[in-house]
Amino acid sequence: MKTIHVATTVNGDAVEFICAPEESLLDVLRNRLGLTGAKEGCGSGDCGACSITLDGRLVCSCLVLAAEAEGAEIGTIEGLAIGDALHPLQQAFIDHAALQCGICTPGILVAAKALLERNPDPTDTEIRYWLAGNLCRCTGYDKIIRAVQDAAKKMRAA
Amino acid sequence: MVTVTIWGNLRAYTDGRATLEVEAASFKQLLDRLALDYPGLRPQIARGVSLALDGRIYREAWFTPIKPDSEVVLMPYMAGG
Amino acid sequence: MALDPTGKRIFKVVGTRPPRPDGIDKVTGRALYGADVSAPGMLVGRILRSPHPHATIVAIDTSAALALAGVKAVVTAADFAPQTDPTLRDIQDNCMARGTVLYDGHAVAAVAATTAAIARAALKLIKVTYAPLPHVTDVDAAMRADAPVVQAGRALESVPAGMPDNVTHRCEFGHGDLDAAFGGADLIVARSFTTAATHQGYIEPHACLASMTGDGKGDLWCCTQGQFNVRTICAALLGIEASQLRVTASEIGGGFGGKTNVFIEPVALALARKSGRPVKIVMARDEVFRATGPTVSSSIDVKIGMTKSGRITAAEADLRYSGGAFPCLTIEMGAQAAFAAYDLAAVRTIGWNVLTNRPKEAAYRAPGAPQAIYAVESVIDEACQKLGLDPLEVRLINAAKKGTKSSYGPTFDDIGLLATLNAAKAHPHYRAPLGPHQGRGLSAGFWFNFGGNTCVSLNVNTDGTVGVTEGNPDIGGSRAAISQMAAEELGIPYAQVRTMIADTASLGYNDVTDGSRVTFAVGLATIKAAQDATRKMCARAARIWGIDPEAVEWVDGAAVPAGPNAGKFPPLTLAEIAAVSFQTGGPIAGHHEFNADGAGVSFGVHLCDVEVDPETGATKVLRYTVFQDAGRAVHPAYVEGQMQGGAVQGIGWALNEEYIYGPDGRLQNAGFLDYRVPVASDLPMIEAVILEIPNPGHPYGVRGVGETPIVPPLAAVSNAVSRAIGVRMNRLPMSPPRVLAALGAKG
Amino acid sequence: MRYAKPETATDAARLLAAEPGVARVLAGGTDLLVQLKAGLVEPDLIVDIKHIAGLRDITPEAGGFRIGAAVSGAQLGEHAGVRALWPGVVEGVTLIGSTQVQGRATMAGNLCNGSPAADSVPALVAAGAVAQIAGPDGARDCPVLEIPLGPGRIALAKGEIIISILLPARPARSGDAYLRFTPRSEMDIGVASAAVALTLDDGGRVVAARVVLGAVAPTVRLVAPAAEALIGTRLEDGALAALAAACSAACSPIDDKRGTIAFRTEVAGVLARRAAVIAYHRAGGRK
Repeated sequence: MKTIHVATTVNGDAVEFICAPEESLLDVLRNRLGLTGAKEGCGSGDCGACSITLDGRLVCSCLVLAAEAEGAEIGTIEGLAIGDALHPLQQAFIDHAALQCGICTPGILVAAKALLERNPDPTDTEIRYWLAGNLCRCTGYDKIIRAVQDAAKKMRAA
Repeated sequence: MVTVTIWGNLRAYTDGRATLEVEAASFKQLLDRLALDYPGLRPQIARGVSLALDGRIYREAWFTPIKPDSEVVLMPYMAGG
Repeated sequence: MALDPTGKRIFKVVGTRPPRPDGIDKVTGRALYGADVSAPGMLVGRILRSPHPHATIVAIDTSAALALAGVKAVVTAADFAPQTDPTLRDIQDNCMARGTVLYDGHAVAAVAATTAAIARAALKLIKVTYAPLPHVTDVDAAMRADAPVVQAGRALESVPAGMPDNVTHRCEFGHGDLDAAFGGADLIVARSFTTAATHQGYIEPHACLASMTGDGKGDLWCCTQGQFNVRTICAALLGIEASQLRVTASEIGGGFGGKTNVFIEPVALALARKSGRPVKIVMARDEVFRATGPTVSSSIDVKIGMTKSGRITAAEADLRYSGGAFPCLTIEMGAQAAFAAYDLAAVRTIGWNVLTNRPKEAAYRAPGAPQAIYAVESVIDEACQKLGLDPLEVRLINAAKKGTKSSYGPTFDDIGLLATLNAAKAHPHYRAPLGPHQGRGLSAGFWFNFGGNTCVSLNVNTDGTVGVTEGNPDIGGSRAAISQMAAEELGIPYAQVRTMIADTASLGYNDVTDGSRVTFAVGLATIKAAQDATRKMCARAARIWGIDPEAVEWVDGAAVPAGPNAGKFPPLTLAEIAAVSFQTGGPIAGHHEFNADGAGVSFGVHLCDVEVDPETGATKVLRYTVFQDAGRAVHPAYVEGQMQGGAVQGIGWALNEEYIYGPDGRLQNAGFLDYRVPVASDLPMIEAVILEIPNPGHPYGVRGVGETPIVPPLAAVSNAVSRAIGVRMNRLPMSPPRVLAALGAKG
Repeated sequence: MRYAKPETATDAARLLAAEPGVARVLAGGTDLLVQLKAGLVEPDLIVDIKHIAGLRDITPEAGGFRIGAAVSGAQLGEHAGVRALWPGVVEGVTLIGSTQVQGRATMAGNLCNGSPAADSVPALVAAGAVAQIAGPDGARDCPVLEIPLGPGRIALAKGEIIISILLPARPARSGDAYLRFTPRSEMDIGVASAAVALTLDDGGRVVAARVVLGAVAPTVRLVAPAAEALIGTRLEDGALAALAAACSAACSPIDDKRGTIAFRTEVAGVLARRAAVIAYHRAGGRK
């Protein structure tokens, strides 16, 4: 069964891999590129734990064929921090205890970053509807909304 | 002598009595004595019984001392979630 | 230890909100969960599951699968030595069906292959011949004499003779003369309720990586709430000694009781042993729903008697739970918890467990209590409405308190229900005005909380930092709380303590992370281990000063002479003692191993406002407030997190979550699309009000808080909806079609 | 399975037509990959149309807009022109799935998946949208209404693909709206849905209307009697009641894990009534 060679960019680094045609981008990130930050919670686009950005657009990597990544710009959770300097959202999630088990946290952080890049001053409701595709079962979402608001305020002031 | 309260469905094996007088100074002695006096209790004791002593619950502590004036209540072994 | 004017201890670290030790790994994606680890030569394992709800396995032909290139091993029940102990036999049969499949999704065989694609293809080549049998999925239907028999001969001695085979247990609790007490009531309300089975809904599917050496030594990496329990069960199922198997708990992506047992772990080990190579199994989401443990489905009758002034004179409940195709004792917890919040002269609860062709139940956060309290709090709310009484006042009149004989037997010690109710009464939420089609629901609930087997070792490093090694996987932030208690007891800053979770080869046995036990029991063991270490450090200081060890005490992080005549010596701090530990006798460590008792119950009161769209039956939660007694909130942010998370699981359970079976006995919604957990845009902020009524059983007064939050919300939401639409709702979930039908029936 | 990335519509159509086995078109992939992962479909060929020139463009045409088949819901939702012209259509598309799904899902894909509950289709039909279809031997136009044939079945021959959807010009004093019912506020498949497009005269009376229901029949359903209930009215209560009754009468839904026949039938009428009021306001009517 013919494999496909893909050249793409992940978190700013040039990356090449081979994959099977039906292999998802999530499977490649996790099993071939060792980037296990994106998680598979459902495999059907219903939980958001595998969220990444593809050419700047927030998507579920389980619903993208790895072959489609050719020439694309991929952003994953591993690209949020610059060296050991956390992104304001990452720091806010720690400060506000906006995570418990943390399995949904990578997907939510990538989604929240994509939101703030479009809407630096969102209302609580806007945050909640933007993050509706990121399921969290531990926190009840309350502290997540507060953490995103806190990070947004800091980023606006920066 | 200690007064032990047992729960509803165990009373089928103590000819209906809800409280029993038992000679025991520790949880293990209490369980052994009950098993002796009331063979019908043995399956439940084998499955696990917790002891509520003066409102404090001991899940399986054999040597918990029991004073004669303590409130002693048996409870099914607690399984968690 | 500093005391405040009233003699109460002043805490420096406990009660603060420091960052958790695993926070950075989790926000950067570095934290390693069950599926995040691989090994050289690793095979991919996949499990073949029954499409039938109930069938005899006539034959399994794995030859074609084995012949497929890339397939290295196939296992069936034949690869597991039959167990004599019934509990282990049920677990084994649930991991791999033996002779009969008992529910849609029951594991029948498993393969290990070099790639996932080959493993999937191999499953299709396994030919299983089934002889379908009649099935039953409803708890009341399963209790009828003519019901299909799920398993025969499983009834305990508690089941009266002549009951159908599916009835495996009967329990009864309570005290007093019911008939007389019902006689004294001005109003009697009796109503029946049903609740659907719901799933814990953790976002991380079960995953593990197993390997076995030629000489029978096993290594297992898995997401679990209890690696020691996994070792015990897997060693038994694989027929090896516990010492031969090391289990390492990965970071866990949620559990809520659903990861307190095993599903794929014994299968992965069996495949690893048979293939001689590491095997990784990761469940797909549909497997998690079909074949891991939802909580019990229930059918409950409740009857209470109440005077015109709101005093409950008598209370009675008959609770019928089904824990799926295998016997289950969760009914005992529900039957005991039902009326626990009330001071009752006469109370009786009768509980039944009934087998159905559904997956084997696993605990789901205060297992059995949410269903029971939902029925009880609904009936009490209905009585309040009928008598025109304030539901909170009625709770205050009847609340259990210190000295109350509980409905499940023991007399309560210090408990926080009254304080929690009064906090709710004083809170602005309780008096806020309501608009049209809006309703406010109130509900009170509790959980027993446990102690359990616990081991902690606390190592003082020569640089003055401290490592706490404990054995309980941390879902909700317990590592932070344990580090806080260690720092508090040692008198050093939180940042100098690091708490790690050990594998089964590095620490004594620890019970599973469940029963809201970790902050209580592991915290208690940590405090005692710290005291063990400070005693040893005081002895070192005594030898350095040349005085009697009894004359040295530990104050604010340092050894000091105990009193004036012990001698004038400047304090020796932990760091100073640690720096010379090699020279004064060797490394310093404190240990504590015990079976903790004295856990304190935790009561919660919830207030919920909803608005119901009368034209569609849709319910919107407008406001939600949780009041709960934590005894001592070690890390308030994570106590709030438990309160908020449990409330939202309860909201999902009340409004949209359910296992939906059709007449064919197959699960129809095995995915997050149609198993509808609450999403962010469904909810308001969840306000959490923490109360602290110290638990006498813990030096800092800590009570477990993890499970109570899911107990009240089912009724809080249901009472709110019932008041909003003027129709008493008695079935969960209150999906919009059911609410609209109730509105239509009201006319 | 083979993966192809043709750069012209004709190449795509030829590839699909020539494939003896199972072939699927990949635009957003948010339906296809779910079916692939669940093993519901095992294609021999997947044709990714996102690299065909023009298919990711939104271009003004004849007073309306031509939306490329590979335009995602997110992209459409950010287009001020389309939002202003046909807000109901944009509402339908942007309700599909989560923000993440919006980053990929396309109108054409939603239409071709053939689900009776497809969110984008009712408003497209209400707006009178027309799909441009490319085949091995040239292109043809087909009203969106005629494309769904039943659950999972569409009126495209083997080798045909939708390359764009034309949203026509909107007459003066007209407006559209789309509403759907889902148990949760997001993430669910519509249990019932309704789109209304209407045009008013200068006195605020309805002169033209299209009322379209989703998730209450094997395909989307254009309900003429419901439209007639609005003609000549200013959406007085009687007219709205008649609209709702006509909609409920047109329903032939099923009982399933999402809703009951009774629920879908009643709520379809409620949604149509509410959508009509929104469309009426958008058209400049005051009620």
